Amino acid sequence: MNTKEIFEDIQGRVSGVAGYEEPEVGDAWIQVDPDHWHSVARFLRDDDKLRFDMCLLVTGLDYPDEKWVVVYHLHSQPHNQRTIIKVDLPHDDEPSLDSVHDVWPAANWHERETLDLMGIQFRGHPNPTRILCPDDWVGYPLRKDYEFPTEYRGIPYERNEKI
Amino acid sequence: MFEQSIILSAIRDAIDWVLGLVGQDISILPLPVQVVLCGLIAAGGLMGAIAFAVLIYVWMERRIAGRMQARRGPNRVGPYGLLQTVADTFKLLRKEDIIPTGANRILFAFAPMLVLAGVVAAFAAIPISWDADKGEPIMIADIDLGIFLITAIVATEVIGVIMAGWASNNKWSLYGAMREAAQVVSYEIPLGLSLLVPVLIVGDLSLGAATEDQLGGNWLIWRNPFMWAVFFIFYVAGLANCKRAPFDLPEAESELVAGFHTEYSGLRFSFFFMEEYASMTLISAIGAIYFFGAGDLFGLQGSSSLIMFGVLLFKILVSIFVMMWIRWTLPRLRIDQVMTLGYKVLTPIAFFLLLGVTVWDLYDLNDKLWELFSRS
Amino acid sequence: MVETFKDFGFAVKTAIKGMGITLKTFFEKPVTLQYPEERPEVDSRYRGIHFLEQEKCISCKVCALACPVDCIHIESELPEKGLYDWDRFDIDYGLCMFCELCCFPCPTNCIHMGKEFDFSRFSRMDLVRNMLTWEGVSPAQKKEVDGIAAEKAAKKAAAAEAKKKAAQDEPKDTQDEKKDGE
Amino acid sequence: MLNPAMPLPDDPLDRDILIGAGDISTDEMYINMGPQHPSTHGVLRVLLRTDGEIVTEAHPHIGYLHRCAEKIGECLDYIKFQPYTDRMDYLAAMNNNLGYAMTVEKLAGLEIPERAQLLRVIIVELNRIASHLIAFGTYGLDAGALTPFFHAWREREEMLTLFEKICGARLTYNYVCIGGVVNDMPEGWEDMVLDFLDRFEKRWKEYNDLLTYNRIFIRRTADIGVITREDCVAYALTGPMMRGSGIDWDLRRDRPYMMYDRFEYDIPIGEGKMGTVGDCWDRYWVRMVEMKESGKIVRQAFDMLKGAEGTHKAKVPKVFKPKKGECYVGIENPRGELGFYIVSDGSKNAYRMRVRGPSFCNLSILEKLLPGAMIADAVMIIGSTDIVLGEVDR
Repeated sequence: MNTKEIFEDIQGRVSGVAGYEEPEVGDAWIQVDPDHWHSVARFLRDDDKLRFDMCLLVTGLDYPDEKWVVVYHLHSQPHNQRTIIKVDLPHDDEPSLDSVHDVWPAANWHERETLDLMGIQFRGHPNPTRILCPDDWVGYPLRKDYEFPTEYRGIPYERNEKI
Repeated sequence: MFEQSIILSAIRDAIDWVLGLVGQDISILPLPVQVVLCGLIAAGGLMGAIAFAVLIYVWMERRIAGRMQARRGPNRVGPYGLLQTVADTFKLLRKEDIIPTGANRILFAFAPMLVLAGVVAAFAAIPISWDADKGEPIMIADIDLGIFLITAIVATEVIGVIMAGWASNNKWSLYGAMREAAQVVSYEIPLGLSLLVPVLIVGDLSLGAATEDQLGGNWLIWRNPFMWAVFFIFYVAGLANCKRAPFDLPEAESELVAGFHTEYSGLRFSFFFMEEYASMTLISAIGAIYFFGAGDLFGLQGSSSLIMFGVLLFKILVSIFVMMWIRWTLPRLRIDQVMTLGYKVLTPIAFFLLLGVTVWDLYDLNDKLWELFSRS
Repeated sequence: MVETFKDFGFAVKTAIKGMGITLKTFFEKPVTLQYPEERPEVDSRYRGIHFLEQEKCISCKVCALACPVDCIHIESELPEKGLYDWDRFDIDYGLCMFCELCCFPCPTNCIHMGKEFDFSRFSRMDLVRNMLTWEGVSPAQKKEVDGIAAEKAAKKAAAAEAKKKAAQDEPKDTQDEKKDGE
Repeated sequence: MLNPAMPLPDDPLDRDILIGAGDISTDEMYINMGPQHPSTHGVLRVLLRTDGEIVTEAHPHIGYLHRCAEKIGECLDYIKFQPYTDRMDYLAAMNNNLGYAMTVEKLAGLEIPERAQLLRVIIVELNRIASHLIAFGTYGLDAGALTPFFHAWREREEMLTLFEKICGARLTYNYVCIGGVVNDMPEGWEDMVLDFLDRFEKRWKEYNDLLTYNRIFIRRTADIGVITREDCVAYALTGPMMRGSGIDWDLRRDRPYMMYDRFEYDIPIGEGKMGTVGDCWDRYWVRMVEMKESGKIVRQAFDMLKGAEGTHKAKVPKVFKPKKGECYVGIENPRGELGFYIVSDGSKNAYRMRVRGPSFCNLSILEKLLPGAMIADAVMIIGSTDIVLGEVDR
């Protein structure tokens, strides 16, 4: 099944599926309502027809003044099919979403990375700490409005424009 | 005291001769002073010899490792890189002597010395050659309890290692020390049992007697069919006892960083280094003396004690080569597997062999079998 | 118990097999090179330190634009005579990652990856290499180049002298200038 | 004997009996394994809670090599980011190049000539061998055998010379580029590769004698760090980690990309030959066999190359502006599924670049795998994941 068929299949069977979108080029995705995301995730994993039992990737996207998007790339081992789920969040300072680490343990570290670099909080995450940056790092580096600090713990950051 | 040992009496004669230059006699010194003086000179000589041997061993180890790994090994300093270890020694001597914060300074400083002292002391009871004129082994102290003394005195090394590991204030060091305690102590059982077999055959605890017993090609390894197996047990247990791979658990570099000597640097580190090679030599020497006829080469070596010393040295070097060969081939065991091997495999086999050899000797099966063969 | 002994025997057997391999290697020839004396022959495609065919370069700066780490620094004035009115063409090898991306877009195909690979230096500034070596330039061109360089040097010297003179004449003014500068 | 794969019972007395401590119970302590530990394969730090030699808790800490490659990907245009992909998984740089190039090509809708695809297959499979050689060698190091490492390097050096001949670099190749490959192969290169493969297959047997079938090594790896099929899927492990657990899954065969559907090769899976399915030995063995299979693919690719059409590179516009859209491409890296997810907003930079590093995902199971193992086993388990920290931290 491709993403469109999956969307048509699950649309009536689970609440919270918000829509299906196809970009000009590349892969299509299914939009999911953030409030229902956890139950949709569980449904995607457990449904016999879908069995999306692997979470390959969790990505945070920043569209300034518009929305935060969390993208889940899912893979189904028994059916050898893939799909992409997107969850839109309103663009406020403290975006948060239900964690799906209990559905897919693989999402644990990916969610931590999304928190670390994008600043999206995952509710119910067992260890919501930074993973790549130091624990006392300020700001979220992959946000579009991020400005690189001029100093970290007394180590100055200088950019040599001219040698 | 001096009558017992050729080396000590030779030292005494040398002192006598030096004092003779100023018109004096050694008898002006009281006997305890004479003994202590001669002992100190002997210990110093032993220490120097071991230090020199370690230089060669380290070079050997690195060259052998290099060749086994399709590379060359040290080849820059001196011919064939022979002076590389000398250069490294100077580097170690010049290094800062670091004692980590929180370490127990006294134990930390004392441990390497204790570790080395035990092994060096054990060499006093090793006969290095045979004096055919006097009919005596050449050694520092021909003690009746030779092998007993050696195993006892070498065991003090464990205390040193535990001291080093505990005093370092480093958890990895502590792991190394605890592993050492467990491993070495348990491997002393098969080691001791396998050493009992030659002692049983020779009928004397002194290694000098063993040397004498095997002159003329009558090596202990040929005495009965169990001896190769006994030697194998001895060698494996010996490897474990001097912490050589595949039993280098106390310093397992991929697990414990560097084990009990993680925090040591400079000269103190080199003491541990020397200890390892010295105990390898000790195990090799005991193996050569107790199983392969010491300095004897099927009686072909004549009666020159120098050549006998050379033959013994050659046997020791072959044994050390094999140790290095093993080290550069085999992966390391896990600590519980090491203990299993010691208690469940080597110890029972050693007991069985001891029993076998006893029965064999008791009924004189060698002669009986010989008769059987010659009759048929 | 029997299992343990069997295992032990098996271990000894495989250990001896492995020792055979190491002994075989022991007698084989080592494969290492004695580096400073023996140098590896690098291939013609090797990506080492660049070399620049200077007479072909038109100072279009496409290479500098293509560089992902911005390590190429080119400064040149509009040519008055010929093509050689350079100020600098430096490559910072502290930054360069030898990806060869600068060589592809060059319209005159004048920048290449060289064969030199040993460029460790004691200071970071020494890693900045001036590519203006004028190698491979014909004598006539070289003369022209030298002429421009001499002219430039003379101009600079004259300017410096004039400045010096001015400074000597009116020391107070220069101090004021400095303050302004600050 | 203690089976480290078995979880420890909660009752302290039961546990003491199990680990043979009798009535001697020990205090637990925290110990830092890394970042400067010899067998964490780079700068990984694992905080261990140990009871004697037995690990009861493990917390991996990563990020020491973090270079924010994803941010760099957003700041540089598509062609310029190519060399940075080399630096993620530096042991399999060709595969990373390929993953990135394929993603951008999919985004731009580029058609790749057949010849370029075959050259890509050859170079990527060779790089797979080179990468697994390191895995083999360093695993020997972890087990305490130093010689296999050098033997592996001996062959790897030859491979690096081959790579140098085709692309000019020995580690960070930047060879597979958007639209094809940078250079066609030089004259005589094919013979050199085939010659090397012949020699390599002989060496491969030596490796097995030296390490694989060594009883001590088997005792160190069999039944250690067993990953069940369920765990494997739940933690999204891929590559040899997954195949080691007995899951017959390979992206090259099951979701074919490039021309992989036209080759014949076996996909090794863990069978529990020496112990349980999914133990360290199985993962190690899968890697060993994969080296051989890659050699097979390379030989077939050379045969196909003789009749292949097209050049080594498609025509690519100088200023590269894909349309608005996004795509994800996953390829089979030596360590697992390497995925690039690129969101394009129609400009010459990516709007968002996301990398699915296989090592990153494979490492996340450590928290579950280490408790119950001994410290020596922890070393072997970390080694069997065959991580490259450059890719974990990106």
